[in-house]
Amino acid sequence: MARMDRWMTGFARSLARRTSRRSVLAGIGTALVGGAAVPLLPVARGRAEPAPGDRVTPSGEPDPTTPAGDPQDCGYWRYCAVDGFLSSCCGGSHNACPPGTQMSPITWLGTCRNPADGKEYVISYNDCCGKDVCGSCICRRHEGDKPVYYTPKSNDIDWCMGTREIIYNSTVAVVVGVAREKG
Amino acid sequence: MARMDRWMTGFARSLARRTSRRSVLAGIGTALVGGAAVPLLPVARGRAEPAPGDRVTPSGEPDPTTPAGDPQDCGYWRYCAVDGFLSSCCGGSHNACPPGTQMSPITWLGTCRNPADGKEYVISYNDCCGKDVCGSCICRRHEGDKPVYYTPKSNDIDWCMGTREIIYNSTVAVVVGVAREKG
Amino acid sequence: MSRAGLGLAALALALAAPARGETPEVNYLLQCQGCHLPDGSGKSGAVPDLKDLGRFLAVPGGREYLVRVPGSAQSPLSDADLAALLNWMLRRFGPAAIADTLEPYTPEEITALRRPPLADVAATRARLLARLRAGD
Amino acid sequence: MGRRALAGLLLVGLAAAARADVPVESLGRVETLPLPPGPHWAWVGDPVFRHATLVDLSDGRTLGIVNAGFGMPTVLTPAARPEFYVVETHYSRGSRGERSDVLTIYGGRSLAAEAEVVLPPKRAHAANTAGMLALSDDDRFVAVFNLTPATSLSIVDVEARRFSAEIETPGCSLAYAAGPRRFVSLCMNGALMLVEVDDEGREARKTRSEPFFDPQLDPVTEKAARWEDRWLFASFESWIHPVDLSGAAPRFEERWSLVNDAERVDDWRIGGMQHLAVHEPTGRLYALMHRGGPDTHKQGGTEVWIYDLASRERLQRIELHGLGFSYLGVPLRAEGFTGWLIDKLADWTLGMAPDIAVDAIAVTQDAAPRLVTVGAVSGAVASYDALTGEFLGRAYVGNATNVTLSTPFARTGGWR
Amino acid sequence: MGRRALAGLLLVGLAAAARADVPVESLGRVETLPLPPGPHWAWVGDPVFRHATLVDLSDGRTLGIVNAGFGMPTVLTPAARPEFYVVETHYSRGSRGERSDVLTIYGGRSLAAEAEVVLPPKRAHAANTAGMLALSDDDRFVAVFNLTPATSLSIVDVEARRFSAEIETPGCSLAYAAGPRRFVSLCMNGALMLVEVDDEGREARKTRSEPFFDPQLDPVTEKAARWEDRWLFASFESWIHPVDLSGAAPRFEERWSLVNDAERVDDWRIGGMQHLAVHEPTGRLYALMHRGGPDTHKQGGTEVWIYDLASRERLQRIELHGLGFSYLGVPLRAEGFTGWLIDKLADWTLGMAPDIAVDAIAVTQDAAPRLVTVGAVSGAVASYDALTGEFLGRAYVGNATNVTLSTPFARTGGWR
Repeated sequence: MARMDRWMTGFARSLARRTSRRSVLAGIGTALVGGAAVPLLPVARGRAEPAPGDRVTPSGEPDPTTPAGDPQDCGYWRYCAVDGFLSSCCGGSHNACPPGTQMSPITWLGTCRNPADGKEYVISYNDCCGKDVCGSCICRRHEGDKPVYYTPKSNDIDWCMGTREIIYNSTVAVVVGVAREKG
Repeated sequence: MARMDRWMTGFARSLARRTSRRSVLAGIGTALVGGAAVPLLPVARGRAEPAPGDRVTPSGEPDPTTPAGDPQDCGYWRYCAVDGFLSSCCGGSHNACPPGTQMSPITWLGTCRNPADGKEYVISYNDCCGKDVCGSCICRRHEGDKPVYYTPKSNDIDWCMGTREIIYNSTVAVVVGVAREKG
Repeated sequence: MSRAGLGLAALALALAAPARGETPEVNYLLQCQGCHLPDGSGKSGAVPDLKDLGRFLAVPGGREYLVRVPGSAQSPLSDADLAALLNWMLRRFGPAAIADTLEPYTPEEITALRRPPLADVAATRARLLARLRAGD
Repeated sequence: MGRRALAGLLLVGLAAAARADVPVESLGRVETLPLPPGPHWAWVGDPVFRHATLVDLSDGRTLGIVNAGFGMPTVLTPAARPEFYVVETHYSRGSRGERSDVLTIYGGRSLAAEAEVVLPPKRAHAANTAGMLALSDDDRFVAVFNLTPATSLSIVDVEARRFSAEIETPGCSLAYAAGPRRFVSLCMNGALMLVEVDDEGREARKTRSEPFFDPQLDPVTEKAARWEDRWLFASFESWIHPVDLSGAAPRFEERWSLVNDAERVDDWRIGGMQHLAVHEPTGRLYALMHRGGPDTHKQGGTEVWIYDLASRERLQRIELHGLGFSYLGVPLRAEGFTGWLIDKLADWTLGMAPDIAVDAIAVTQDAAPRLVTVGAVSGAVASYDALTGEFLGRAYVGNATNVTLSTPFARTGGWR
Repeated sequence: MGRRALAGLLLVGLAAAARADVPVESLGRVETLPLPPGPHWAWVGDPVFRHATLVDLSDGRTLGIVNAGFGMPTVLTPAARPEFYVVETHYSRGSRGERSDVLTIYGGRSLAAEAEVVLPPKRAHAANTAGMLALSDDDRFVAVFNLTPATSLSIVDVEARRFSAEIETPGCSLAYAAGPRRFVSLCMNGALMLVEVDDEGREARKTRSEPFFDPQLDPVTEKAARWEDRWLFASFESWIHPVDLSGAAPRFEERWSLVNDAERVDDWRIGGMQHLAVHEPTGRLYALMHRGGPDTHKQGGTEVWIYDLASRERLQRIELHGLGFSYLGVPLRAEGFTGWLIDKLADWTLGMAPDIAVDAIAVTQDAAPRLVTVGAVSGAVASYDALTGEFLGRAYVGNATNVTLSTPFARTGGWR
């Protein structure tokens, strides 16, 4: 029953991937707040590793049935330094913002390794702005994150400063290039 | 250790009065929200009855060590139709609003029975306004409450309309007279 | 008795409810003070100041108006209690002189006047106030 | 890393050797909602986050949110135009300063605020949600209930996107749609007030009915449900008072009881924030029920009872499932483990703890309708087959607490 | 009702026969805060409710709240005047419309908004809370960190209650007090920028230091703690970098490690939202520690480690207790029963689940100091004897989530 896919995510779907990389409490989330995600409950933050037999999609990404390839899962490979709510759970997708929000053009960029081809890609983390926090699919991974004074690599910052309102809703992770190394 | 009185209210204090009128889940609360209290979790709402040997304070109220006489307890006799947060847990008292709020002069009035003398008193339920919800000591009792269209007896209404801001913080219960009957 | 019959009987019973036996002071607390405030001053633009109450008795239709405003007419008070409350309010909030001249409301008068309540309060009130000004 | 995982990596590595890179994507993309809308959409309002979330009950997906300011977030949906209306109260400094009451018009595809109409800053605020605002049957005017504590209606011309008039409703409160240009309010003495507006949204006629219930003895709640030209009001003591508004004057039909004598003795009673819903195509009434004594009219329900409105006979009782726990919108669960545990706990507490129960219900109007339940204790919604009562599942919609609930195409099935 | 209860009623009835009625009370009373303030007051900020709650750690009592608008609610307290300062961001329509950034001055007794100073709408917003604003040591000027993403400081004259100037800090961010008229910012290359203002709050001097750490190799966090004229910065790898700001130029003292070699191997590490605190009278440093690998610098702590700053020796390790669960500020407990159960569960999960841990710590400055802990998962605070580490208890302060924390009289013990 494909249409029930997101129902009771804590149970049906998760069961299927329980052997994966996460702690027993990984499904428990974190929280919003006031436009910036803060730690609340344990969330997925481990690096997703492909399992034997993983297929690769035509676009060169891991199988969408694995966390590494599922844009509604914090384990999705592109989210390696996301600190916020996943736009894909909020009416948008991994690279498009939810209806009625604006994507902030100003943002920070990092790299994540695509497990399907082993390459490091340059990821642009753009915030979706102008509506309050989405509240769904909090995701807190901090690969390469730096403090606020190191602005171009800080995921704590509300990057909505490029839009009319600084109000934070959610975050996308857009592939904008291939990098040679982690950076 | 008197100063620890309010600490771990769910444990130390409650244990002492566990034989009283509430359900086993009575300590679990309800919630705010957006300025109006809505059902959330079970809360005290039973009528407090005095236990044998209850003392009466000089002002003619029940012993403050009983819910019927404790202004920080939803079982306090005056709160028989409160739907909101108790000002006494928010920096105010049972008849004074927390610092920085304004007491709305416009409100609704009902009666509650004082178990110490068996009389019905006229209670003025005034909202404390101009600061966001306090969040402490939600109390939902509905003795004699009527729907919104029956305005003068409705505890669902945000009565802050008598102050500059309609923003709801908490509620007081002020004795303003003695009634002959419940009304 | 049918269900509808039961309902109608209950309704009739309620409408003919006996006097509650509260004093006018307590009835003012329970039915009026919430909006009119302890001193009767009300809220400008929303709740009339009760010190103006007595003035309405001076114009034709004013005496009826005080009974037919929804706050009076729709109150759960018996006709006798409402009469007593109106008389008390006129003396308590009205000009001092009114105590000498007031012809008290009677329960029978309330019975005759309170149904149905006014639908256009503001227009009626404006008309009465205009008459008052014209009479000044 | 285990040996098997290493082997997997190698396989992927080999497979990738011949591949092109993941293509570069464009920045700035923003989704829009599909047209036509889905039959199972529902708006779920969260007064803590001060927004309402649009969720598709077909698959549990969140489609987007609209912000709503201070108060209970309610969304109105016209059938005539792809739009949503939200009435909002704001202060210039959050909780203080200058007050603005506005009706905001959101695009039905863009979910962006397209226009706003400024209202008199008099809108009523209450924990209640039903009857606080209404859209006329011709989709032209919205009536907003004002309480200062003088009572009135603000009329907004949502077609012309401008404020029309304020109409006083002395002694009467709330607003329910009752015809193309008509609203009905409930009066303190148990009567109705019918307010008809002209083409400009100004008062055309205002009439008061006789009382149809006794507010002292057994008041009806504000949480009424529409059934064709009737409004169905439930009383504290679980009597349904149907009011036929097809004619010039309301016709008060014989009341009937949701509970039989045995159930009444057992203290079965209607309760909650929004406790009635109607599926118009089949003429079914859904009532949210619990066991509790007098003064429990705000207590949430543990069951939904279904009635055939034509025969007034009960068709079914559904035992409700718990909504699941969530903390600030995040489901409390551990993967593949406490999901089950928490579900059981939620179902258990639903039965044990009155205020954890379901607070509001709604039904979609399609041929395979969904019954949806929400509660203030959970950021989740639960969905049932409205014809069979079968529990279909839960979805976490990212809210802190779910209080208001509406199925946007309550009477029409979509935008015309 | 049991026989005993009936007997009780009779007793009370008899006792009451000779009594006067409960006296009629006056309407309109509003409390004020006591003067002098208590030594154990703490501000606990909740970004969901958008307010900060003042709690007395002596007895767990809530004293009042201040609203704070969008963002992280932080309260500044001058020693010179009985006032509190809150920097707020608001939009005219809640989440959209015209932006207003203001510094609001609250009366220290009234907790009412006495005045506001309008700022350029450039204030930075981040999940971080330390360094976002600072009060100069003479209590005259507040610096607010701006990020557009150009970096600057807005200077407010809080004595005159007016905006003074905006000072650019290119390449450097945040603000920490460093003398009567001086602030210090952290630069992207690991250096400091010292910003001195004149009597009008305008830029007087701006100097850059040499780098004192390597932001690539082991960056220091923003979550620094003040110790007399020094600021103590902790690095991701748990090195303390003391910076002496008593002179015209900063003096960078030798770094020292919070963990020994064995603990480093065991992955003990500093983490959380606010992970350092100092008790100045005794020269003790408190650090919030957890076990976790690289990139866990935001993970909450399970222990607080106490050091003597003079000797740089560790005095004690405190195992922290869970904060207790609450839902939107309401403690999840059943009287006399699950209180214990939930406490145990909270303590267990604190150890098991990294993000349930304590996120911020603070210490009061009196002779019997309190260590207070908060976390985003709980509306409760926990308090410990800061000298012995003894757990004193929890208090539920009505918040949905507790993220920011400050002891108002951090360096002075009260208003002068």
